[in-house]
Amino acid sequence: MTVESTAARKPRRSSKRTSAAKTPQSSEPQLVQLLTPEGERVTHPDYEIDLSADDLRGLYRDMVLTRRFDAEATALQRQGELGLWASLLGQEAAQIGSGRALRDDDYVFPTYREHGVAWCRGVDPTNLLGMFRGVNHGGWDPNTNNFHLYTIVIGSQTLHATGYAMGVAKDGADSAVIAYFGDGASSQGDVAEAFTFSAVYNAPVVFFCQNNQWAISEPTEKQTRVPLYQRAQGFGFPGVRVDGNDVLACLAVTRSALERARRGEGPTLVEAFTYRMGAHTTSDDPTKYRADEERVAWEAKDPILRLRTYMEKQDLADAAYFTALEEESETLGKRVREAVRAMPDPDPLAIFDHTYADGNPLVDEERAQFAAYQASFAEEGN
Amino acid sequence: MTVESTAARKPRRSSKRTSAAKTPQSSEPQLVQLLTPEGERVTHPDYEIDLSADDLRGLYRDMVLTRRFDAEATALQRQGELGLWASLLGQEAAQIGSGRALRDDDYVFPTYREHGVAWCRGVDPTNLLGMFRGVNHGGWDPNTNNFHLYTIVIGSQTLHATGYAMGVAKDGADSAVIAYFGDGASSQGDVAEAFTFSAVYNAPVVFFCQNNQWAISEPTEKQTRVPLYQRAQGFGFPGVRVDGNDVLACLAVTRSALERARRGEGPTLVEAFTYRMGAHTTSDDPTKYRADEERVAWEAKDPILRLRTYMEKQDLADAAYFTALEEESETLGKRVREAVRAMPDPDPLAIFDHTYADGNPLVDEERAQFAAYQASFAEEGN
Amino acid sequence: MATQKMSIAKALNESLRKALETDPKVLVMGEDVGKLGGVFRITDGLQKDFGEGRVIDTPLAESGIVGTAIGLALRGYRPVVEIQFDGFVFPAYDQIVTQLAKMHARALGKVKMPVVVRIPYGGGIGAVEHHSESPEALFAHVAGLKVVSPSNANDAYWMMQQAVQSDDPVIFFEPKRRYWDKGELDTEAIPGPLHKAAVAREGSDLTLAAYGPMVKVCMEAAAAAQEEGKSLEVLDLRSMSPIDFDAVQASVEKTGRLVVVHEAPVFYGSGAEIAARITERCFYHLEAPVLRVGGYHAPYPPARLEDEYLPGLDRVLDAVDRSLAY
Amino acid sequence: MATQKMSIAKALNESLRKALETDPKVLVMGEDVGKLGGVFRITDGLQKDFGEGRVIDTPLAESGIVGTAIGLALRGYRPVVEIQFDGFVFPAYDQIVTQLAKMHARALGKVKMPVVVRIPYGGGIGAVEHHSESPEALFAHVAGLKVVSPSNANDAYWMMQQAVQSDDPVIFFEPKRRYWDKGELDTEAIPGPLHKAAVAREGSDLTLAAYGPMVKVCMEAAAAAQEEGKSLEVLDLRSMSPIDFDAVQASVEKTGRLVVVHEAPVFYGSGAEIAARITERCFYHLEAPVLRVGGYHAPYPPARLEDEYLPGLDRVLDAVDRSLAY
Ligand SMILES: Cc1ncc(C[n+]2csc(CCOP(=O)(O)OP(=O)(O)O)c2C)c(N)n1
Ligand SMILES: Cc1ncc(C[n+]2csc(CCOP(=O)(O)OP(=O)(O)O)c2C)c(N)n1
Ligand SMILES: [Mg+2]
Ligand SMILES: [Mg+2]
Repeated sequence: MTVESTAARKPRRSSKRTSAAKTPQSSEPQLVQLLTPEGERVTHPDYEIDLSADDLRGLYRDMVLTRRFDAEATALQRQGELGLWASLLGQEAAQIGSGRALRDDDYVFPTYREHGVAWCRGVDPTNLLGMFRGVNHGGWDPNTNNFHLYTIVIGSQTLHATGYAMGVAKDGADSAVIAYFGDGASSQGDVAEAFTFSAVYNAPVVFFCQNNQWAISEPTEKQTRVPLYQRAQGFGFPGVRVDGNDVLACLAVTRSALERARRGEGPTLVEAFTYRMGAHTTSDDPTKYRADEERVAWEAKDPILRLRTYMEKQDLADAAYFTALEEESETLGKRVREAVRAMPDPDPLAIFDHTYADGNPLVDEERAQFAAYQASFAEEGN
Repeated sequence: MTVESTAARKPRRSSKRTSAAKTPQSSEPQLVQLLTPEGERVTHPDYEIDLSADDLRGLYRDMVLTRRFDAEATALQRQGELGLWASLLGQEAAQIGSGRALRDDDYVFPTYREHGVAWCRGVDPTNLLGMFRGVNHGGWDPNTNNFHLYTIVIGSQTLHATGYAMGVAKDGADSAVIAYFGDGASSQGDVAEAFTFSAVYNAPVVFFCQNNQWAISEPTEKQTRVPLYQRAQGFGFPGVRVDGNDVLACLAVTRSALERARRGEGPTLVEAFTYRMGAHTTSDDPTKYRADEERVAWEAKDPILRLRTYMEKQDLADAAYFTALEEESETLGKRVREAVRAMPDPDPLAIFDHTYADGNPLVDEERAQFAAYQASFAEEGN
Repeated sequence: MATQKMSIAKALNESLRKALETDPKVLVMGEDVGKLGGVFRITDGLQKDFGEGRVIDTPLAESGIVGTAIGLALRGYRPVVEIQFDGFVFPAYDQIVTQLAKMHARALGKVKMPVVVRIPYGGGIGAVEHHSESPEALFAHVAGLKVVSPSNANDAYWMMQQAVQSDDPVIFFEPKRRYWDKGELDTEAIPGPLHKAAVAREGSDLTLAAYGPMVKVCMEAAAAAQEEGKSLEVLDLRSMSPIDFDAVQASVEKTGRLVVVHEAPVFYGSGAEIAARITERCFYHLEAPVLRVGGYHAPYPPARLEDEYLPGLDRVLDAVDRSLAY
Repeated sequence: MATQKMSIAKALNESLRKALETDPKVLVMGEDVGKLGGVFRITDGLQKDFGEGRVIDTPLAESGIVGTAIGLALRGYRPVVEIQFDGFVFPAYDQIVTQLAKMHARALGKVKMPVVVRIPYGGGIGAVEHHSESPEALFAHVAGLKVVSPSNANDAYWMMQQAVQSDDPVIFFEPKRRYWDKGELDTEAIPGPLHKAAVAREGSDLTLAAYGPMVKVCMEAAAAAQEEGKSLEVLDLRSMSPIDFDAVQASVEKTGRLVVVHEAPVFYGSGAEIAARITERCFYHLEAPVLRVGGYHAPYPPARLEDEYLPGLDRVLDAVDRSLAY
């Protein structure tokens, strides 16, 4: 947290601290929570939500299928079918809760980990795998499901979301925009600039930060010394921390923030306090930097488990439901597996495609040379 | 402030606003003030300062001489001796107050407008003029007076200051660092990153924002919708707004922030609420974008006038003092004028100097070619 | 024919006005572009006539400006953003290089990026540091961007029209020290493609290739050389990415000699690319190596040295002589 | 002689360790460089041995990393910062180009900028977007920076030693797909100057000039060509700024032919600068135009296409044949 020799500096003497320049409190704030880890339904004065049994089963199904898809992708990476996978394990509630708060006309700007949000948007999960397999850099049309491409350069999508939201406002539409980013991303200048622009233009955007406690090997303390949701206040809009493993609270808080945006009241920062249960990506080895006890402790807060406990206690689903869902999961896994394996390698000439929309003579020349060069091997091969 | 069509969106309905996600208050906060515009000495519960008559005369002298120097530079620009000048007119109290709070071993990272701070550091004012005349990009050795070069790329010096402060902490020294920047600069990602790094490493740095109400033609509302000093809180350190035209308050608040840094308590943001009385630079024409009434209203809050009123009321200086100061001002003006006019153009070969500390064969080759080329004219001239 | 004498600055202003009038999706954004009309007054009067919703003063943050412009483009807008000076484009460099340039390809063509980034560039105005640079090579190396620079009022007008209509991002370098140079603008002419070079002056002994502010210097050099009986052809490249190599090749096949002139540092500059490719294309036509005249491998110097630093008439003619001496 | 067989990754790790041991002012900074030892483990074990005050995990913000490194350098430290991947250096580009590169000159030599920016670069590891780029030309064009890249373990070790000792900022490009390639490291050898090229293989018919990851490909090409009776000289440039033109010239004066090979796009790439300058220096020696083999004017493709995209043995040999056909 601090550089080594900082510790060697003079001890703090707090007596001289003045009231006008108080250090902000860094004690852990209350999370907005509607469903405890034990599966108890609780209330919150500011956020309530009324969901039918169907709704709850739907959220549960979303989370289960998302997790199943994610596990399949991890397996496919191990089998060499994907070059890399960034698992969302543990973050299902944050993603399904926020994703299900969206209207069709809302627009989503994800990072590279929002598989659950993509699911809510109706993006075919196999489409998400193209970039991880290495056949494309993003296989879907963002405008089909109002779900932008995955963005890898940390934080940059928050500005795109802000600009998009400025456009929504210009159009007089009452859609909202949501930008996903991580705890690590909160340090990027782009995110601060997105806060500034969205506040100044009062843009209808929700900044949804999944604080999964880690940015690869760095704990959140390396990014901030106070809770992240507080960052918003100094830019002139509200921030709220929600239990990111509580799908109901995520849904309620995100919905409220989206409605605020629609009403023309501008941006909101939502910090979903959650946990990255797995490795950063399949390339990562968390044993290098974090104790397994931490993960184990968070297992007790599992987002799927707690909803299941609640549903069982409340008799909201019978065994048949769970069995059917199990089967649906397997079918999804199989479909994804087969789709990935069937994914063809792109034509080498695709290297040149779409570099420009209007065409470009240099690209044309290089494409032609490349094609001739490739063809020369075919000839030799004859 | 908002883009046109934002206004056309649905009217606000505030009833739905929840307590957890409150919009931060944007009402104008109290300024820390110790000397009113009318020259009344007032107290503040958190900031007190005990200054002798000598001290006060010193501060007054600093401000008067700084203003005189600034006026001379503006005149020199009009006469074609300088290519450009960025006047600090109106910001003397912010700069002298903060500048006089510094110890010799503290380090300053200025923008391009901190002529008053430079004065406090003992930088010869004529040195400041080299870059505006176009004979260098910064004519002084930063380590002579612990006053870094002027930085033009907005906001970038806040990171240098933070890094420097991290180094101070590593060295176990109890010096502090101060980074100057403007209201406009507050929007730059670099400034936010400086806030993040300084907070995480608990670096002994004071961020001194001179909110002079304008970033060239843009009023502060284009950069933020809440007071700027509030920005700090969400990064985990205190912010305070001080009357930037009150030299006593600026001194007291900056001193307190510097002491906090020395005690190992980390960064503070000071927002000095002041006013750019003149144009942005001599290239600028403020009549294009701001009403003269605004400037006139701020004239009543003039930082020099109010201290003079106080000193006169309190009989802290006699006519001889003011006359002597008048003469000293004229001498300074004359010295600066003469020094600038005597400033030689650099040797053309200086183009290549100091590109690298270790030397570089390409630079050597180009320098040799250039010298030969120049010499060929001399020959022709023969 | 509707021709008018007009400065480059005014031609750009008229072109932006026309773009705002023609297409409601066109936006102008940047620092101080509103009431002030930009520090060079290129957007003068536009906010007054099109409102704050179309001509937008932004916060002081270049990454934010380009990043939000990308978002606006995704929403269907066509933002024209102003970077106040060449040296201040770098905070936006990440958004330009990793997002703006690549978004169309990343989306397999599903989204377009009709964003124009206007950058007043180059030296010669006696300014302080960061206000006189020529960073075009740093953009031209990046696939997905078009990089252009007009040298005269007619091109300023029409190239801006074409840049705004382009579905690809265009980095539009405006030769700031030529802003006040006047030329004939024909607002009814139908322009050629944005990336085509123009023969600014015909000649037979040697080709001078330049763009933006250096075209004028090359024209003066050609006139001076004429007096010495040398016939120089001047090519106005207009586009640094792509480069109209066909035009350069055609000229060099005729003259056998090429000197490329730009303000940017020679080392890794556009002259290198032109020299390399034209040497490959015209290996048996070249009577002399392609020579380059440009800036040095040093920071842009303080204003009092810029006359020495910038390629001027004499340095161009010196290179011409060296080339002809082969 | 104390030689050891060691991977490039290990040699870099050893070199950083040595630098941290030798000079208490040396710092290592970056994302995940601490406990994790960096995503490529180049800083493995360093934090454990030198503490959090010397080996510093930073917030996730590249501009902040380089900007604070500049401040630390002003305070007398010698930071070695890691950028996690090539494609993530751009948020720091402004600090590198406008501050790091220029600070020494701006201060008329009064302050030094001993900062090393380490960047694992290049393709060939099957990664997702932004993880395979070769942006060296974007730094080499900027005066004030040194830009280097080792191709083998011995150079990795020694060039890092020299970079850390340099009072100028060094952009240190590490050929990531060669990290695990082993070579002999002589920790007692006295290295030549950082910017000098090395003859990696002698030959007489044609010169291949490359650096970083492409040296290996060129060595393989030279070996393959040998079997066909062609004698290729391979130059390992080691430095992209400055470039050891004397060495290239000497080689070309011998062979008469030059092919430059790099992963970065050819358009405005380092090959252009080498071709332009060597053609000027060796105009009467060249039997063929300098040819360039490199990346295309397109974004780095998805991993499944990178074998086609990257210059390999066959493409180098194809260029060799084309050159020899002149
Ligand atoms: C600009 C940039 N720098 C570095 C990286 C490398 N990188 C990829 S993910 C990551 C950590 C992100 O952490 P966080 O924002 O918390 O998101 P999470 O991965 O935990 O979802 C880093 C450093 C990057 N993608 N972009
Ligand atoms: C990165 C960058 N962008 C733009 C500019 C041009 N510019 C110079 S001063 C200025 C306004 C600065 O406003 P503020 O930070 O409030 O400081 P002030 O000039 O009022 O002291 C601008 C936009 C710059 N110098 N650097
Ligand atoms: Mg995280
Ligand atoms: Mg200001």
